[in-house]
Amino acid sequence: MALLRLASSRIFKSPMSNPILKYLPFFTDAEVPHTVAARPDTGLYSAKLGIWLFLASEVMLFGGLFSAYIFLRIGAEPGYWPSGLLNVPVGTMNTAILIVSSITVVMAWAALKMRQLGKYKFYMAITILCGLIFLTVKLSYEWPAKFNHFGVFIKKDAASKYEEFLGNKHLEEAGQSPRWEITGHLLDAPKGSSYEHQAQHNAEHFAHETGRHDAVTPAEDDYVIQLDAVNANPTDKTNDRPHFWPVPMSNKIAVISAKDVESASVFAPRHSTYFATYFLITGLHGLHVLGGILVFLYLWLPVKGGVNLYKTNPEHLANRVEIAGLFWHFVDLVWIFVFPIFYLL
Amino acid sequence: MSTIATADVGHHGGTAPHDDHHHHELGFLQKWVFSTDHKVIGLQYGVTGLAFLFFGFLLMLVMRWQLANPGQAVPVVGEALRTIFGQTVMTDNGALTAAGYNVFGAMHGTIMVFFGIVPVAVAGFGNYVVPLQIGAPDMAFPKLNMASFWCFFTSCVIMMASFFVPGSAAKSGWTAYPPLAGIADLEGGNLWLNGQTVWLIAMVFNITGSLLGSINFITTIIQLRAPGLTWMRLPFFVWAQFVTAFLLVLAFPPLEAAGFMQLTDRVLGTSFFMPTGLVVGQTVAQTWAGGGSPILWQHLFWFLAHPEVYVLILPGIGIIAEVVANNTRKPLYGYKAMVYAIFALGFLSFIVWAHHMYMTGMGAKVAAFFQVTTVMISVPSVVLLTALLLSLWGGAIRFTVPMLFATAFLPMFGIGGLTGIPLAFNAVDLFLHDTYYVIGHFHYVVAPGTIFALFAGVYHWYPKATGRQMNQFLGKVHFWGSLVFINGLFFPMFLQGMAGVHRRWYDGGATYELTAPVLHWNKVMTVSAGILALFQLVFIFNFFTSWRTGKKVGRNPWDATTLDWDTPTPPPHGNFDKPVEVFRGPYEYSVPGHPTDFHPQSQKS
Amino acid sequence: MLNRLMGIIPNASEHGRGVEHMLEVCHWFMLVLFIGWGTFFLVSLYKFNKARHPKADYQGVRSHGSTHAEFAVIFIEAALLLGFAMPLWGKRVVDIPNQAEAMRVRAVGEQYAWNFHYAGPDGVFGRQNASFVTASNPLGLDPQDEAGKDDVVSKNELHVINQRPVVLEVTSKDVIHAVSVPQMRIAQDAIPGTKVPLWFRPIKLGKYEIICAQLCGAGHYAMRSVLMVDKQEDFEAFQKELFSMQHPAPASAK
Amino acid sequence: MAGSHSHSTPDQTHASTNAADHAAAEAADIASHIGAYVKVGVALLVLTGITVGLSYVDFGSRSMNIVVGMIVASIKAGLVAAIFMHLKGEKITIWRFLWMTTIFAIGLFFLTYLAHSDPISGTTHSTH
Ligand code: HEA
Ligand code: HEA
Ligand code: CUA
Ligand SMILES: [Cu+2]
Repeated sequence: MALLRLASSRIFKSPMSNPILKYLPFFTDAEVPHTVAARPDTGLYSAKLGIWLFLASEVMLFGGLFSAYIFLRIGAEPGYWPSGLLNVPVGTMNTAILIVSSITVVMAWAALKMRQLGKYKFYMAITILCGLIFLTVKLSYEWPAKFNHFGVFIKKDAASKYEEFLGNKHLEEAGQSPRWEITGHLLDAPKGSSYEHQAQHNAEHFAHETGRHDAVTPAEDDYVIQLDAVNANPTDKTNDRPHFWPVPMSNKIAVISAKDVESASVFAPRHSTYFATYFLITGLHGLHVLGGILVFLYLWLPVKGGVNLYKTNPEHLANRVEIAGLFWHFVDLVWIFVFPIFYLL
Repeated sequence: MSTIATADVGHHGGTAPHDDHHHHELGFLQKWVFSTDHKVIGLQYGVTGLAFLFFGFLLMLVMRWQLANPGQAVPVVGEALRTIFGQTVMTDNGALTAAGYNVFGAMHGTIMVFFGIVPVAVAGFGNYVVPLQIGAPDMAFPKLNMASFWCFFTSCVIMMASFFVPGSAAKSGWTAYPPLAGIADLEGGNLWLNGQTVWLIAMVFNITGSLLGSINFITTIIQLRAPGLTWMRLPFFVWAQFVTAFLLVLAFPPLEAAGFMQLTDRVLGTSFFMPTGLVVGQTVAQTWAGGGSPILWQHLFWFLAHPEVYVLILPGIGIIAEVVANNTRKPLYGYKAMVYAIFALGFLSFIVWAHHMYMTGMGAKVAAFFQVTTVMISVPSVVLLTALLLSLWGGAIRFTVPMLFATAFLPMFGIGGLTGIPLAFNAVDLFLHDTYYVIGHFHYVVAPGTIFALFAGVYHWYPKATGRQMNQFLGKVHFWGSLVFINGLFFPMFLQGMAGVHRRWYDGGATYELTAPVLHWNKVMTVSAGILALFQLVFIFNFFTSWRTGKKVGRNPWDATTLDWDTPTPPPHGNFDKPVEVFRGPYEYSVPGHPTDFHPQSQKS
Repeated sequence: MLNRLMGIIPNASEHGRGVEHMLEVCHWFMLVLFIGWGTFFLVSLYKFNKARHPKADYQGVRSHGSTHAEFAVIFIEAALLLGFAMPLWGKRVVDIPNQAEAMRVRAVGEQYAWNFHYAGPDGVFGRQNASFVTASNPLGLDPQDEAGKDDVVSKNELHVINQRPVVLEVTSKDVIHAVSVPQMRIAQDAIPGTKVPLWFRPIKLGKYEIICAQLCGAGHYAMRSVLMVDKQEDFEAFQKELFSMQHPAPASAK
Repeated sequence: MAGSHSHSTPDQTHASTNAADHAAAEAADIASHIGAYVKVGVALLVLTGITVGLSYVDFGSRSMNIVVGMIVASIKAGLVAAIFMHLKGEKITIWRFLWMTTIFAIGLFFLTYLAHSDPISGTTHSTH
């Protein structure tokens, strides 16, 4: 509806009478107007409109994912939406890195606008670096750490057997939702499980660290887990709320019979709807970061469409940086929501 | 994003008068395959889409044979189909299997909607006509336009290839409801090479292509209108494309997100749409941890798919508006009201989606909300149709072939739209949901509705694109044959629906006793479909032969007013051979006191 | 009348009359619109054919009749909504008959059959757990549970008592199915993981067909069940027979 | 619709004026903004700290904490959008369709939530 208000009889000058358009060296005959200079009545050059439309569609894309998050979270039974499993300091650091890169990218654009090529290159380099650090942290630290963390959900009718690890009486008194999952490092897996190899590796490490060799049970259908602090001391009040600094793993071990287990998985997407949404959203976000980095690299390197464009048409380069920057800010903006909902709340 | 604004060097034409220094011929590949020219891309989309429409029709012919003659071998081509599609789909003696029926059904729906109508109506006509009608040399982002087509084309190749993966193509309906779609085709053990997974991948490409295209349309319409072409002087077709593009940009992404989710459910074992305690066969499905919601998919799917049905119809209405104005030789009645109506339609279409989910267990409040919005959306539709209808009054109607199709469109869409009304009330939908009444409802809007509009468009703009008229006699044969038999095909569906015949039945209802009294209609419908197909051959013949042999025409064979008729025929690269400027509204036909019965937008006085 | 003309399948439930009535009104409304618009359409085509009317009129229609017609459409649709649709639906989903009044039956879909689970004389459903599911125990009834000892499960055959309201608790084990009985004017998706009540009051003795109305796989088209609306005695006899089949000895083996 | 009317109108005259003058004026304008960019950046970093801090404060219930967290996040997002992405003072065209997008995104959230929270009475969900 709103667009109707644009209806007016303003007449603007034909593109060919526009001096900028007419004499740009690459603007040859079959070119489309308003690639660089703004159209007078909208005040926009086309790519800017284009990127905003693209971002609008991105809002709906992430909107779809976030609405799935909301739907699944409010539908989750108490005790089946984990919290406190992600590394908050690292997440905070990554958030800060993205924010810094957002500042530098806007500075890079401003530098270009003021025709300070050196500064532009400098700020852009930092931006790219920030992006790379963000991705590296994600891919080489955060995600792998999850893949080596294990959780078993206990069947409800077997939960009383594992009360010492779950502490549900205590939680009930504290007015908190119950806990059905026991997490930590898997030291022994039931025979035939796809986690056997991983368990063996962990058990060796555990033996090496503690000198204990009791982690592998002779029973064929047991999960043996080196417990996280919450399960090691479930009645400890300090464990009722998540910690900022991750609490080191205990040396306590839990032995869980496979028949008491409802589902067991590493912290991979299949673990729960929590990790499914976490990995899908951060994964898609990561892909956007990667895309942004590639575009920035292109704009930073001395290639035809990149820095070399400065010589012929600095304004065009500035526009490109603005467009890419808008995209980058959006990626930052998504992260601003991702961080609290997955890491903190 | 950074390359889209790059200069598109080295072609001739342009907003400037012809400049022969730059003139050089493009190679075949650059001109017809990797072209950035909106007209070529429009034709690429159009022809690909028409081919898919025809293919979707062929799939349906096999299904219709099966519905009328359950379990019998498909005549003539049965054996060949067996060889092509394999044993999941066809039995050894050449009859369709139950799984095969579901494959063809799912692919018919998918192909008709996403690979047929949208590519022809939105991308084909939109690409070809919109820049011409707004006086632009090309789309705002020519390279992005090419990328959009190749993204779409990739999705076509993937979707077609899916027929040949083990277990054949997707078989869970075009709606792909999980858990059925989530567990489908996984028995073979191959997570990636199976029908449903490949369907999802193809859809992701298709959606991406659509998004790129529609961003381009919106930008083009906002940025590249010729001097003097103010918003209320836009041809109605441009408005229709503008609103359509918005629907695509904003409604498609949630389905893309949902597509990713279903993909990870299938290949990574997540449980977005998998509830707790799923029992498949006699065992608990341990593959999924559970906790997900099948209904979530339906919300995300219909959030797109409802706006999508307006995506199917709005460009059609746009075409009809052009053809009606041109052939009644008078302005459209209530142009402004139509523009408001189409915006209202676009807006409302985002908040009615759950009328497809009335049977999923909705409480009173939610049901009331979606009923009210659904009923509200019929009002702008009535306004649009009524305006078109009133436009006929007082005209000097020329019954050209495009006009014949446009005239037939009105009552046909009327039947389709009116039968949407009972469906909107969920107490009634209780009875009609998933019956052939629904199938009848939407086929009336998409087949004798949209497809007729597309035919009207093809006959109308064919001379512009090729420089030649299509044969009018063959066109009339095509029209009358199609009109009669398409009604023979779809009208009995309402009767079957009222008698309780449900959709997606492999044997057309032979299992049930209650449907026995109406099963004879299956034969009538199938025969109609067969004859309808024969009449389409007339069209195909006409379409290809007229390219070489049709009557040659000049710039403006229909004495039309809009800018698309103001270019050389066919338009060169860059479109206009003179600077364009617009002085008046789009449909100044039979203006009192003007010497001719049409007054082009670009004519100063 | 219009419904009849279109071959509507006869109704056999109490609320079905309301549904049918509303559909009838809708169809009249549609017919009137179609004839009204259609007449105008045909007249225009005839009158304003180029041969007959060579010079078009720039102005066209001058009267505001269409605006009135459009408002009439809005008005009638609003009346249909408020007068019929919402009350009918409210009755379906809010005023569900209570335990005492209605018979409760669980309807559980699976590929490709319906299991109907009756609570037996005690009126309490036995506990279910997916891990007990076997071919002979399709619903995974817990053999230890006392409340389940008198339960019976019938496959593809639902018996109800004439004139007594029935609440079906509709769900599914695997994929989405849907219960649809056209003559009873009822339909409800059977969604795994969710149990949704669906109620009706049969008013005619007889045999009806239950259709699976949601694509559920290759066998979808043949996922047919039978609904028998019985007299009280017949219903009890049916229950007894099922019970003796499913619980052969006092302490059943499995 | 949006508060950007005032900014978009004067712009209409821009493009046809002398390009060099225009660029110079713009450069000066931009130089004056640099300080703001840095300030906003610092504010964002501080707000990040606050978000983290607040998540360890007990506001009575999990949902209350979520509300607080989302409010802070929205403020941050608003800053990024308004200043870094120049939405403050952006052209009316862009504002218009962003409003649309916002409405539809909220519609998607709200209506799916509503549908979830208002089932047929007596509906139950299976549990683990
Ligand atoms: C182009 C496509 C299109 C269009 C335009 C519409 C238009 C409408 N649709 Fe339809 N619909 C579909 C395509 C479409 N639909 C599809 C594909 C499905 C099924 C999907 C699936 O399940 O697979 C469906 C299903 C569907 C359902 C779900 C049914 C079910 O599954 O149980 C409902 C329910 O409310 C509905 C309602 C409506 C309504 C109220 C309109 C209204 O907008 C209609 C308004 C129009 C009018 C009221 C006509 C007015 C015209 C006149 C009065 C003029 C008459 C003229 C002459 C006589 C000359 N539709
Ligand atoms: C745009 C959408 C569209 C269109 C146009 C059609 C067109 C047709 N449809 Fe289809 N249909 C669907 C969308 C569409 N359908 C959907 C979404 C479903 C639900 C699927 C599901 O259950 O999941 C469905 C389901 C469906 C069913 C129900 C199947 C079932 O439930 O078991 C039937 C049954 O008869 C049917 C029949 C037909 C027929 C006979 C046509 C005919 O009208 C086709 C006529 C076609 C033409 C007249 C065009 C031919 C094209 C050319 C001639 C161009 C060639 C030119 C060149 C190559 C240059 N369709
Ligand atoms: Cu069960 Cu269809
Ligand atoms: Cu719809």
